[in-house]
Amino acid sequence: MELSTEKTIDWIERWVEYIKQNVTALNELDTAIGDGDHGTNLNRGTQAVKKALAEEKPQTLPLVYRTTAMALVSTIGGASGALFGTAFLTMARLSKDGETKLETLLLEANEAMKKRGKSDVGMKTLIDLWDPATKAFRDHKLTRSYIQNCVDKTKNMKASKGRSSYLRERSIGHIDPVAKSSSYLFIALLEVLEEDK
Amino acid sequence: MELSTEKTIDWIERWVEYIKQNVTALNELDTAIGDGDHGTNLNRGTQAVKKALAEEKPQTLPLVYRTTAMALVSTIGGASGALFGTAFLTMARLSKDGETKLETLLLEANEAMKKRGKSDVGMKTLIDLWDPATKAFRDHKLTRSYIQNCVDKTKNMKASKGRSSYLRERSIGHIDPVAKSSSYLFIALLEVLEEDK
Amino acid sequence: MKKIINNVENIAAEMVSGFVKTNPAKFKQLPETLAVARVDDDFVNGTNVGIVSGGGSGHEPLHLGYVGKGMLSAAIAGQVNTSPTPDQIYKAIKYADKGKGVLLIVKNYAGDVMNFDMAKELAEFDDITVKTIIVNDDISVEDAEDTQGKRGVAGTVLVEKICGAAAQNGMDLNSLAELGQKVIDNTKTIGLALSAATVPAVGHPGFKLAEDEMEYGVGIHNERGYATEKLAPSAVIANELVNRIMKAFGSTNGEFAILVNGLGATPLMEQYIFANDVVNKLNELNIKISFAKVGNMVTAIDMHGISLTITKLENDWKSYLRQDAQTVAW
Amino acid sequence: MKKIINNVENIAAEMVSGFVKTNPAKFKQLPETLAVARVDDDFVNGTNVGIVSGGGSGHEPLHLGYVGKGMLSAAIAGQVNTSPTPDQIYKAIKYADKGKGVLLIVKNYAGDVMNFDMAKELAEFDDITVKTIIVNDDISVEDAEDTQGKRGVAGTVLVEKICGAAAQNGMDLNSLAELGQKVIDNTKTIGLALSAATVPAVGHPGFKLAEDEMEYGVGIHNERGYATEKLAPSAVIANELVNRIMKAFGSTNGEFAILVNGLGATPLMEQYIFANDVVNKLNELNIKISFAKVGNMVTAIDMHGISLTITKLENDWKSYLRQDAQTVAW
Ligand SMILES: Nc1ncnc2c1ncn2[C@@H]1O[C@H](COP(=O)(O)OP(=O)(O)O)[C@@H](O)[C@H]1O
Ligand SMILES: Nc1ncnc2c1ncn2[C@@H]1O[C@H](COP(=O)(O)OP(=O)(O)O)[C@@H](O)[C@H]1O
Ligand SMILES: [Mg+2]
Ligand SMILES: [Mg+2]
Ligand SMILES: [Mg+2]
Ligand SMILES: [Mg+2]
Repeated sequence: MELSTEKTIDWIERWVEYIKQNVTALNELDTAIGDGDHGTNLNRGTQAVKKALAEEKPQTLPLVYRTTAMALVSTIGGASGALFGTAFLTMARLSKDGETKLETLLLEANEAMKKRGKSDVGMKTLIDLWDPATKAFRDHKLTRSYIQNCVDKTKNMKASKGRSSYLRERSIGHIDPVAKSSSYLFIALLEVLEEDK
Repeated sequence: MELSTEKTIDWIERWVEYIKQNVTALNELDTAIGDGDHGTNLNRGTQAVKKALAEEKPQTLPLVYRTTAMALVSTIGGASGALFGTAFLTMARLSKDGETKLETLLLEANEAMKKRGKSDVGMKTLIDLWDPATKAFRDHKLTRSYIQNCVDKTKNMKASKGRSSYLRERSIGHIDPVAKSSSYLFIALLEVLEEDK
Repeated sequence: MKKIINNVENIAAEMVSGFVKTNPAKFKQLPETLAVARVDDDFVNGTNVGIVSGGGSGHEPLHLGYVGKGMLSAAIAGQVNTSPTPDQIYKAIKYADKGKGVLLIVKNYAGDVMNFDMAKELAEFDDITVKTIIVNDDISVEDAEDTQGKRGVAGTVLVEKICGAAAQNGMDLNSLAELGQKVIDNTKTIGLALSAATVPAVGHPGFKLAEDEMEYGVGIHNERGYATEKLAPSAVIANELVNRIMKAFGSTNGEFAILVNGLGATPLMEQYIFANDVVNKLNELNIKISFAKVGNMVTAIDMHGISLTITKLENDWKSYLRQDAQTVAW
Repeated sequence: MKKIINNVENIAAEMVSGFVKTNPAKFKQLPETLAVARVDDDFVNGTNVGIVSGGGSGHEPLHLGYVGKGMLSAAIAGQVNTSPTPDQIYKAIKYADKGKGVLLIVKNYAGDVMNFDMAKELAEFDDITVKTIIVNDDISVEDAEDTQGKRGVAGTVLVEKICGAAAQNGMDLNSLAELGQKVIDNTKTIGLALSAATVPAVGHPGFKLAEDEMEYGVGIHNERGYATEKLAPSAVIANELVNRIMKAFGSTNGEFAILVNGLGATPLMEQYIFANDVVNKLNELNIKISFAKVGNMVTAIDMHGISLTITKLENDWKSYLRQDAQTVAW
């Protein structure tokens, strides 16, 4: 499926809003198994996205993705900045090269993040949300409960990437913060698509 | 009057013992208006004196004074080390030059400390004990109560030398720690002389 | 939380500004970045391989204090405990490049590794040759395949010094990257905390130790260590750290460099006492010390603690360490 | 009390030992003293006026960190917060003398002044020419006739640097003493504490400040200051210190050097933020800064706090400050 420039902006802005509403909760998830700043980091980044979209008023899909990517990448700095930045940069590059299918853009973004983080499913990272979620989306099976299920599954995983990996067994029992913050992106997408109907 | 080498050692060792018994009290006096180490400083010094006298076994008066002076001077390091060191060095030098009268030695020691500290009576220092005490000793009027009186008088003085001088008016109401520690030297002297009788 | 700051958001920016303003003849801040870069004639007219490092703020003097002749060409500061962003790293790479390429010295944290990686890609897009080495000297964490791997801590400064001196002497990029990797492989660090750091945005110490406790194996971001024990005399701590590090080396043959590093709130008095015990212990083990450094070199904000780094020296490393460096903090 | 030490009595001795053992090529410890002295060829074969300083321990890197080419010939450490003894000072003077005499740089405390004075007499007995200058830069205490006078604090290091450079360049003893005195007269410092130091022998902080309090005008031995106030932003503190010091100078004409000094437990992060505010304030007042230094230069054990020193520069002082010095800590 294709998403218009306007709808894409709507989608991203809804995500921005979700992050803003959940800063403290995301920080708390990161406190349990990281350094406690994921909410702050991502809110700094997404607020910069909101500002950049308002100021630059990108008129094409590649430009919307690029503006989003650059704002994230240039204001976050943490692990999540590089990862979300890579995702949106990939979507910018592919859409500029003519790819218009959102499914493909998302699947490729997921692959690019795996490469960036040298990570894969089962490592208790955002990949554990993105990988199943993008595939479900491709297969028209993405639902809120499916998303929630992916987030919840990270709880019983043992982290093997990032700060939480030092905790070894003790990382088990906590949800991964970027899986959670990523879930809002897919929930926001569902919302935008539902309104369309 | 003259004091034998043996008696002089006895005198100094009694002082050493007084300091050891009063370390904490002297530290407390110095805590009120200084940096709280006078007892520790002087005990380090006088214990070194005891050790040096035992090891070097000085056989003449100048050597006894010199041994005492060097031990004090080389182990204390604070204001009191320089002052007591100067006193005993002066007594060593004069007795080596043939002066045998204890009155003269003590009076000259007092003058040498005034020079060393650029200090005089009324500045709330050991001079407020030494100056009247040495003069009273010369005049055969030195008594325990006279000594105590000199010490007590420092209480209402405003300090104008050393750390306590920064306190200005707030230094009033506390006894000067070196006046107190000096008082034991003169009390020990009275004891030695009394035994002689 | 008691700190001499204005507000938590501006810490990194004001710190970098204060650094550059007090050293205007030697450094400048690259436009729209928190990157500090050399402006001395040697650099401006030079043609050596550039060396760029950086990372989250809170470890000062790392990295800005090591910018200068004989060490780094430029250093980028991130927010406190947060990697700098790729655009800023990219600008520093671009500034540092004199046509011979640029070496990136990165501490092994996911954020740093990925952000430097993105910057590298941006620079390569401009046909700048870039090589990256990842410092992971903290042997208090296992080097397991299924973790992020060992952390980069105080040993970073020795890597920066050795590579910086070699670059100054004209070494090419490939050789520099190889040299740096070898130094990393030969460098081992363990930290010790008496009390945790207070991250400004958090406002209280990252963990609590009782009045009579210390913790072996802490990281420089309040990462917990491998053992909490009763506070011990300096000599006992020195024994533990020396033994554990030398056990990791396996052999005591050869020459070694040591770095006794204060973690931010540790007086030099304690650092020198500890250094005395470390040297005594190494002498006892007949281990040859050819270079020693003591001081607050790689800190953890206001952590009260210390780390010991030992590097097994090869080839010219000793002379690279001893070579003059024109930086604020080496 | 949490400290990395072995026992309280041995602090100064083990610290000096650690310092010398980690710098064996540059320094030695004079026999039976806590004096650190240069052993480099330049010194051994040199014929310059010697410069000797020293004082109680607890202010590291002062003075031992400033021994080396271009600064001190030797430095003597006393017990914590206690002047060194005359016999040790005498030995350092004797070692430092190359036939051209020795300058003693002494901080204005009764114990230091008197013990250095006794050492001077011992040295003069050996026909060594000795001159003494007394540093008293702390303007937070009045310079009244009926007190010990102002204390010697962080400005000491600027006096040591300027005199050290001039001696290195061959200046004679009389001129050096005059130069040093002029620098002292032109140097003003005020300190600020967020928390007091813990003197090891005492075991707890010297005074208590509430979680939201700071104190202006503290000394480097826990001497109380002139005002306890609510903790303020760095820029407010910078304003207070700059204004008070510049008021004491009277005029803003000429060129100035600044030293932002950490008191022991203050992270560099805070020092650079504060330096940024100081420079901003001085710029606002159109005051020309020709030299700036930031770091833990003259500490008060583990005091959390900062001091600001400003020196009005005359003649060649700027170049003396900028001249290379081969020390551990400058
Ligand atoms: N190599 C990696 N691949 C994928 N995700 C990673 C990787 N390293 C870290 N992460 C994720 O990043 C999250 C932390 O993000 P954030 O808190 O914003 O950054 P930082 O760890 O730098 O503070 C972790 O929860 C972890 O899932
Ligand atoms: N210039 C001086 N002349 C005479 N006595 C002095 C002088 N300066 C200091 N003192 C005395 O020295 C005493 C402090 O001795 P002590 O505590 O041993 O040394 P410090 O002050 O170095 O810690 C003070 O109580 C004061 O009376
Ligand atoms: Mg985090
Ligand atoms: Mg005292
Ligand atoms: Mg982080
Ligand atoms: Mg004292």
